Amino acid sequence: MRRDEKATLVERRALSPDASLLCFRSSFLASALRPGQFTMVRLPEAEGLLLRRPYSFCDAEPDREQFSLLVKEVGRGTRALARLPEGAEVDCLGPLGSTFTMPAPEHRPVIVAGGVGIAPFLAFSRALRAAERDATVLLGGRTAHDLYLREEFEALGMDVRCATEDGSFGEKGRVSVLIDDALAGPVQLYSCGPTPMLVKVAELARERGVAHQVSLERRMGCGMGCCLGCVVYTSEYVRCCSEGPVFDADSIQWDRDRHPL
Amino acid sequence: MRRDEKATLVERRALSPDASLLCFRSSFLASALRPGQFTMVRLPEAEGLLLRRPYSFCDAEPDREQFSLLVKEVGRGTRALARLPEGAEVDCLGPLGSTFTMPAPEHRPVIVAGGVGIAPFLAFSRALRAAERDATVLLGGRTAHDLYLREEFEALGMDVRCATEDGSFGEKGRVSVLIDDALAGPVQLYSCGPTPMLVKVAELARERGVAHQVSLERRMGCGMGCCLGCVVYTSEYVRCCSEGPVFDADSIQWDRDRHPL
Amino acid sequence: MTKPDLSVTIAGIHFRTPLIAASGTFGYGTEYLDVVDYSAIGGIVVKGLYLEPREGCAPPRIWETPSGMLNAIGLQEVGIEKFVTEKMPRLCELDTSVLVNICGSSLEEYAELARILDDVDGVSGIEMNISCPNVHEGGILFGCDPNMAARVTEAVKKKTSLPVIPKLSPNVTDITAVAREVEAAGADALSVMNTIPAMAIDVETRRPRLKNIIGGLSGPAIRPIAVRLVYQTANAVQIPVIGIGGIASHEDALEFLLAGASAVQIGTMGFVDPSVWRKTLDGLEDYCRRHAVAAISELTGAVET
Amino acid sequence: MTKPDLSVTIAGIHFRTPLIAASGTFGYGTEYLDVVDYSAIGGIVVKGLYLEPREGCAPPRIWETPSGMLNAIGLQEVGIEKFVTEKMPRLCELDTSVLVNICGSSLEEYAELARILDDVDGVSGIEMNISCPNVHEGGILFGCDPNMAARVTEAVKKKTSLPVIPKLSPNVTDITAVAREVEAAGADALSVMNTIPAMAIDVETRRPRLKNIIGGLSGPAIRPIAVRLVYQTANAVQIPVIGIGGIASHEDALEFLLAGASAVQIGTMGFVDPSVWRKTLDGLEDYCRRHAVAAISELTGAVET
Ligand SMILES: Cc1cc2nc3c(=O)[nH]c(=O)nc-3n(C[C@H](O)[C@H](O)[C@H](O)COP(=O)(O)OP(=O)(O)OC[C@H]3O[C@@H](n4cnc5c(N)ncnc54)[C@H](O)[C@@H]3O)c2cc1C
Ligand SMILES: Cc1cc2nc3c(=O)[nH]c(=O)nc-3n(C[C@H](O)[C@H](O)[C@H](O)COP(=O)(O)OP(=O)(O)OC[C@H]3O[C@@H](n4cnc5c(N)ncnc54)[C@H](O)[C@@H]3O)c2cc1C
Ligand SMILES: Cc1cc2nc3c(=O)[nH]c(=O)nc-3n(C[C@H](O)[C@H](O)[C@H](O)COP(=O)(O)O)c2cc1C
Ligand SMILES: Cc1cc2nc3c(=O)[nH]c(=O)nc-3n(C[C@H](O)[C@H](O)[C@H](O)COP(=O)(O)O)c2cc1C
Ligand code: FES
Ligand code: FES
Repeated sequence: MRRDEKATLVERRALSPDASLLCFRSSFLASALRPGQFTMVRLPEAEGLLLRRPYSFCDAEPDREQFSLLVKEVGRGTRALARLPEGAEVDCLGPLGSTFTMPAPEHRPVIVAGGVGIAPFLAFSRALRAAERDATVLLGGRTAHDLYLREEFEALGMDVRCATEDGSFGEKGRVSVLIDDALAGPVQLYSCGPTPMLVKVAELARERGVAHQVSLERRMGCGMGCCLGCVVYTSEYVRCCSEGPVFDADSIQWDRDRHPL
Repeated sequence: MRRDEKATLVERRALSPDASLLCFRSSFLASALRPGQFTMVRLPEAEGLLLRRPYSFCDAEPDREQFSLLVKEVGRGTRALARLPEGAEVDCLGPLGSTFTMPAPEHRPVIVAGGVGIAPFLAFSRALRAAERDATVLLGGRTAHDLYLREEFEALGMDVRCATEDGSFGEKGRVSVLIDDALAGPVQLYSCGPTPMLVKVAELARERGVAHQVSLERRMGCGMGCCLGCVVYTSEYVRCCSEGPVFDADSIQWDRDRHPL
Repeated sequence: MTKPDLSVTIAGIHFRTPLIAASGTFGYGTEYLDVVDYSAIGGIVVKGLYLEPREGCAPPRIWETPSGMLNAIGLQEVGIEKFVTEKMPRLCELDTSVLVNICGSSLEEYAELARILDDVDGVSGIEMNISCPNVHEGGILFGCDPNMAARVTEAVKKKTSLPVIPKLSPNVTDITAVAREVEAAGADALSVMNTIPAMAIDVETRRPRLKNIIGGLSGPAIRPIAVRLVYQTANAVQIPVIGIGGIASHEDALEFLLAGASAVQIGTMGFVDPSVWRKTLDGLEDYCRRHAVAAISELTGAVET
Repeated sequence: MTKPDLSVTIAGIHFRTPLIAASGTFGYGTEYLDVVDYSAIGGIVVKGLYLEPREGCAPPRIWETPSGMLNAIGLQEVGIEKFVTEKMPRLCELDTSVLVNICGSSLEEYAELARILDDVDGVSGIEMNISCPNVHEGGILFGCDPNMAARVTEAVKKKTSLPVIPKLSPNVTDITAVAREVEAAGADALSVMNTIPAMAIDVETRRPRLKNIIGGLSGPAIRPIAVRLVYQTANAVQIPVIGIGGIASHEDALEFLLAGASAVQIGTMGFVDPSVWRKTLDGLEDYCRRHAVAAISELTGAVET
């Protein structure tokens, strides 16, 4: 069951110079969403925007009828959303798309997230915690600023390890430098972030025979499976919005899709 | 000398359910404008608006570096302007167009204004007052609500007479019912308002041999004389934004221009 | 006043409302079931079909432009066989008229598609996308040449008793020439218009925004062009015209009807606002009441020029 | 890094910046003197001229559409004589290249205009608006028929030693056919594109928004169509192309350059924002610096496909 819901912005928190956590009120979405899913957001009156923009649900608090989005400003739509005044209403179509699935009992969940790819994992970590599962969370970013929500993951008792390209926090380098260590033992990988990172993680996981769920981003027109604008190549073009955004990483033919955005 | 100036909305006053008086700060425009002139306004971020919209300067207070616009909501642009939050900035290109000229000493000025056509006359009445001239101001509207700024004209000591179509204030009927009385003696007429009213006033003035300056409204693209979108027929098409908006009413061939907006 | 009649009949097909979902923007009809009020939809045109399944273009396939969007999907579709066995049964369950949009790379392919569809339950009519390149004649589009457009219309008409509705391309100097030829060739109605070829470039990477370089422009940006083409077409032919291009509100739909359309299709704006169907229909009903219009069909061509 | 060279030379005409004012949107050149930074403008194309003065269309003449505007001015203009005696002297005082846009209703009228302009001081080149109806051949537009476009180009070339720049219409199926024909006929460069025929209706009054019913669509809405046409044209001919259509920023100008334009014209957005010239030029300069481009002309056609 999906709906086009009005959601009211109740709180905005700057996480870095270009990223914010936006908390919205909508009782329907807060209870209906599942970790990994996303929503297509339409802004009021924003200058010249036509299409909705897709955002992963970052967190959900069904009891408070709230959910949050983590927004990184990369263009007109993200900028307008991130600068919305508190109290503003947006239209959120959702929840859309596939979900992360719980790891088998014998597998330790390892989450690999780069930049705004961190977004879908807070809700998922909460779900893991509720199921009394521990997880390793590897966060990467260009600089310390980009390790969004690190403290929230720690507060959930996750084993958080960080890497920054400029070495300003955690290991120096890309998040992939942290993976080797984390893959010891039976593991279920989850990843989301920039395509080069995902490709690298996917290669490693495949080499090691590690199961790997990946959340992909593609330009989206409808989010409902109708425009075929968002496709990802498996053995054919499948829709990121409907068959994804969470895919079994082994099914993706990465070389068919060099510049997907 | 014209400029494209940033003007800040400092005060908004509702005059009726669909009309507001907006007061802006811009020291350049407040001193440069002359009664009868207008400005092309560009809004920030208003949804999907491309072209600027023309508005007559309603009033000017050069000492306070302020000018005001009277805005009636008829479509997207006027609605967005009228609802702008205080403190917002707009781009105002101006001052543009021709001006009302002072009546000869032997002529009593008579102003005929219908609805939002009242706008240009407050600044002009102030100029008449400064020149120690008295004027008769005939205001017309559908209902009492539409007799915008009546009290301001009275405060300037003008002889204000009103007519409303529903009889809710002043005489019942169109503003033209007031004209006959007002045309006694040597008179200089000034008019602005809906086209049918202007045509009627112009016919009467011509019959009586009364000099008559009329301010016209046309759709405008540039306001600068370049697009030729705003033309009015005299003996040829002339530009409302450059040769007008104030014309000698006798020069206009009204029958060439039935549905100008 | 009694409730205005918002239904229309075009080429014998009954549409309970004049709002039809445009091909390629409403999938195979059922995708929007939980978020759209289907009672506001008079008909659905399904995604364009070839005989065989097609993979479509490599991504990126879409890009937003001022008041519009570009797409180069490349007609990714399931092929006629899978459509008939898997998609059509579910479409039949919807209480709405179904038009099947067909595409071919030869006259024969169009004709064969028409032959197959003639026997399929639940199909109300055939919309012919003639913006497909004719591989036999050097890749020229069927739709941009009046003569070729007529030949393909004729070929399709021969194979089916269903109403046949060519969908015209805007990419011509004189749409009335094409319209008159396909009318003479037996077309039962016309859909006007398809997207306009267009392009955008990412200036930082210097790469085209679409992998296919050129895509089709749709959305409100193109509406004034579409209204003009509908006006010209409706004045040139006797058969009904279905107006398409950037419709976002009942005022937009009314522009098309007044210009000469008997019904309209909505595409891009359905992505933006799934409630566009209900809002547009309510707006049309309100307009009819305010203007004392007993049947929406009275508005067709009622522009006062 | 040294200051990038933002000047361009097209058909021997030097433009100190690649930003040119589009015909019909910058009057006779001097209207914007107090509000526009003319140093950012590389050239000015004056309002289209016929031999005789013309009254133009009855109003309303313009209307706003989503991200665009419609106009039907009907080429109200002063005629060549008054232009030469009254307007040209003032244009000469501006330190910028001047192109004169000409229009005719016959081959002979175009040729006569070219002959007159050949002797006029300060004219850098002739832009031929070939979207004018040929009265001798049933009102068909010169610009939509490759053969007629070539004949009018030839006729004009014969009468003048000035560079001749036909301005192509978007309203054709294959712009490369027209482009190649006028190139062969001697065109020195091409302007791409003019407005797109379009229409809007006031649904409350049921009257067209323009008295002329149909007008030309300009502004950002049409930009993706113009970029595509420039890309196709530049790939079909050797002569330089000037890109036109909805440019509002330096990114937009860059799209046209990368697609194959050597310079661009700005029309509608100059109405909206008189500072578009300075801002766009500054943006181009900044882009050149960031991308280590020594001369803006290096960007022409540099899209990576
Ligand atoms: C399933 C999914 C979940 C997402 N979750 C989040 C999230 O939680 N937080 C967040 O900040 N962003 C998220 N994104 C990305 C977000 O949708 C884009 O950043 C946004 O659409 C860009 O819009 P814009 O108007 O700001 O950029 P535009 O001005 O449209 O483009 C700016 C740049 O962004 C690129 N871009 C355009 N569309 C996308 C897209 N769909 N994805 C990525 N890049 C794009 C363009 O190529 C361009 O270079 C998600 C995308 C998808 C598909
Ligand atoms: C010289 C001049 C001075 C003006 N002074 C004032 C003023 O002081 N206060 C004020 O409220 N309005 C004034 N107007 C009218 C104002 O410019 C229009 O109401 C406004 O442009 C409509 O914009 P919109 O986006 O709200 O309407 P749109 O959505 O564009 O159109 C709504 C309706 O308004 C009509 N319309 C469109 N353009 C104009 C126009 N230029 N003039 C009149 N009607 C138009 C349309 O035909 C349409 O029916 C003036 C116009 C001119 C030319
Ligand atoms: C993503 C997308 C896919 C489309 N696919 C098809 C198609 O398969 N067949 C077809 O005839 N038209 C197709 N179209 C064109 C639409 O049916 C419609 O003619 C066009 O989008 C203009 O209408 P709009 O502005 O309301 O979207 C497609 C349009 C879009 C945006
Ligand atoms: C009001 C107006 C008048 C125009 N007059 C002419 C003209 O006289 N001759 C001509 O060749 N093009 C004319 N054009 C077309 C422009 O020169 C330009 O090709 C078109 O507007 C697209 O550019 P833009 O989107 O930047 O405005 C006119 C355009 C507008 C908007
Ligand atoms: S976004 Fe339209 S099909 Fe996925
Ligand atoms: S508004 Fe452009 S010429 Fe008057």
